Amino acid sequence: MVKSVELNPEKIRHKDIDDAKLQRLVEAALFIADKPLSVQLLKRDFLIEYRVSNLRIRDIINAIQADYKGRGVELNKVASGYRFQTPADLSEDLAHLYKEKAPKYSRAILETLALIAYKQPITRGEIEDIRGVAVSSQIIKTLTERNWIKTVGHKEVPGRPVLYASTQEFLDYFSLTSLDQLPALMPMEDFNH
Amino acid sequence: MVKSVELNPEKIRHKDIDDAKLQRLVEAALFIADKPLSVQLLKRDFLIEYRVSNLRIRDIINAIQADYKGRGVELNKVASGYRFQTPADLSEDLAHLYKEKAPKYSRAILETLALIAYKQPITRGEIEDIRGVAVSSQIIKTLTERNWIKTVGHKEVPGRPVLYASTQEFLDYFSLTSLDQLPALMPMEDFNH
Amino acid sequence: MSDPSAKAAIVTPQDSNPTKGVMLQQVLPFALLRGEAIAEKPQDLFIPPDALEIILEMFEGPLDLLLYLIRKQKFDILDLPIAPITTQYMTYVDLMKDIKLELAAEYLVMASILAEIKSRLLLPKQAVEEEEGDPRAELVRKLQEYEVIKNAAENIDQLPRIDRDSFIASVELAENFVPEIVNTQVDLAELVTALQGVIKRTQAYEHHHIQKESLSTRERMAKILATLKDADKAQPYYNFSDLFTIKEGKQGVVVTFLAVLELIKESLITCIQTQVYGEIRVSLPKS
Repeated sequence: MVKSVELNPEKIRHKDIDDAKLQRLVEAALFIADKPLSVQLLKRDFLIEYRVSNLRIRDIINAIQADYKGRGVELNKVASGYRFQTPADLSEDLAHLYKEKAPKYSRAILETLALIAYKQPITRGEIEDIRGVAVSSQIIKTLTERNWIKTVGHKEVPGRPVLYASTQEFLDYFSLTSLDQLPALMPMEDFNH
Repeated sequence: MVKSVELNPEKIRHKDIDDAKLQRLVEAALFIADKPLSVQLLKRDFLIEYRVSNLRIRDIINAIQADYKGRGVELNKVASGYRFQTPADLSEDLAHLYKEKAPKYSRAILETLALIAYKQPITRGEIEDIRGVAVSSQIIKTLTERNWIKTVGHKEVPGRPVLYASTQEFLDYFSLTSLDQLPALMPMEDFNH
Repeated sequence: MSDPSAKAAIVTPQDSNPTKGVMLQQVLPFALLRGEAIAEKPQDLFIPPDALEIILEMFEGPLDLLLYLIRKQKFDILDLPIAPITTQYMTYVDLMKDIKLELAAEYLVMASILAEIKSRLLLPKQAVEEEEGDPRAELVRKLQEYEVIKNAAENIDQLPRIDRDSFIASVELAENFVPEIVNTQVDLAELVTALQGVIKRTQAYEHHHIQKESLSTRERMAKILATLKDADKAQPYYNFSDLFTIKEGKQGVVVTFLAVLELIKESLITCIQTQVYGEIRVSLPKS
């Protein structure tokens, strides 16, 4: 039952607590708190009835930290106190739980991708010439991270711009076995010239 | 940099994982999940890249349960899976901080809930018949919003009234694994006349 | 009507078990009725000495009230003394009406059921039993059934609860955690639409066609460049003949050849022949 602990002054810091119980209580508090807990907060919110020194709480926290070394969670000190966190090396495996939808691709991205697919190998400058607007680095980055485009060399013109081409993943994604399976476009300017 | 982790079919269940790493991963997953995790969910959401059997996951869970015996939190099995929660003997020390979080439920709500839990599937009319009073829509709404009851069909009688049953969340909330863990009903004496 | 002194003795609504009503001493009025204190307890009536309206509001309905009366006076539920129970029940119902408590219709229905059972019990015993057995049977069954549920509800209330008896542990994710990004889905048609958009904007409707051959050539161009790029580190050139795959047949050879020509034309590769009729070395242009 929930005790409404309108703690009267006599009940504050009057009880003794052994190390084992103190460790369990601190561990539980750290796990159920929705924010990092400092020694002061632990003492005020979870241990108000007990006679414990800050030093003892700190020792207990050290003991818990040692206990959780190399496990699935670890006790870390952050600016406002201590909190349990997953270790950094598990992040990649845990990523599967939280899925975020990437934003829909803009027209600029789709046009760039289409030009690279149909006119490869092609430089950024050539894409910009055709589209009539600058191609942002973010677009190239997005398509590169998606593994849909890659660089295949440099064009031997002043500045030696990078040449882009589509990748095998690009073909796989669209279930194509080769580029000539891309839908033929009807009236089409020859962009090369 | 945001890494896009696009799982292509080849990446599913292709990696081996040793027991130590598996235990760390399952432990972390259970702590960060916002609901109890079943073996199936663990496998589907967290261990998708690994080749692991249900039996092995179950063994790992048992090992974690043993590890946490007598500590500040324990790994409990509830209806929809496993979750870490504080042991009963610490509740008094922890409760005063959270007392306002636990709502109190009226007798009308508890009796309606009891009827649905013990006599499911049951119609509103049948509940009213046993309780001898009308069941307000507010009661059904409260129980539905808490995800404790759900409709499971219609009774094939005139008016086709909705049939209610209890949910896994109901069992989870009361830390039960199945309906047969509900307290036994008091025996009814025979009216022998 | 409600006297503050009576209110003081009220059982709080949270303390919802009416059986907790304590029998008070005669000093206090046992109830307030029409503003008058009733100091004496009627002979065969048990009414808790606490403020009536609050107590009455606590009943979950007629069955709950009846059960309360039965249990309080230790009546045998299986041998229900209908006459006194009816009298007491009616007193309560009258009290509820008197204090203008909103009386659920169910209470009046129950009152008529009780009256009916009572009247049937007054009939010669034999006649009744031959017809349909004990007239109390149905009521007793209902009371028992309700009591089972009332008890079950009390048990559920005692079960350990999250945030009351147990708290769920949770931990934060590591700082380097990044959620899995579900990539945007793109349709091939979107790609075509995008390209057609570009074409329209260029406003150059010279009726050129992208032909399958030229696409194949451009694909091969990209492939050759990629091959040469990989080769660049280990060996600065590729033999011209190594660019061809015999298995592709005549068409493949033609495509590769066209690709090489186009690459030379666009200065994307250089070809060097070190001796007459010797192997042609193809490489990326030196910067």
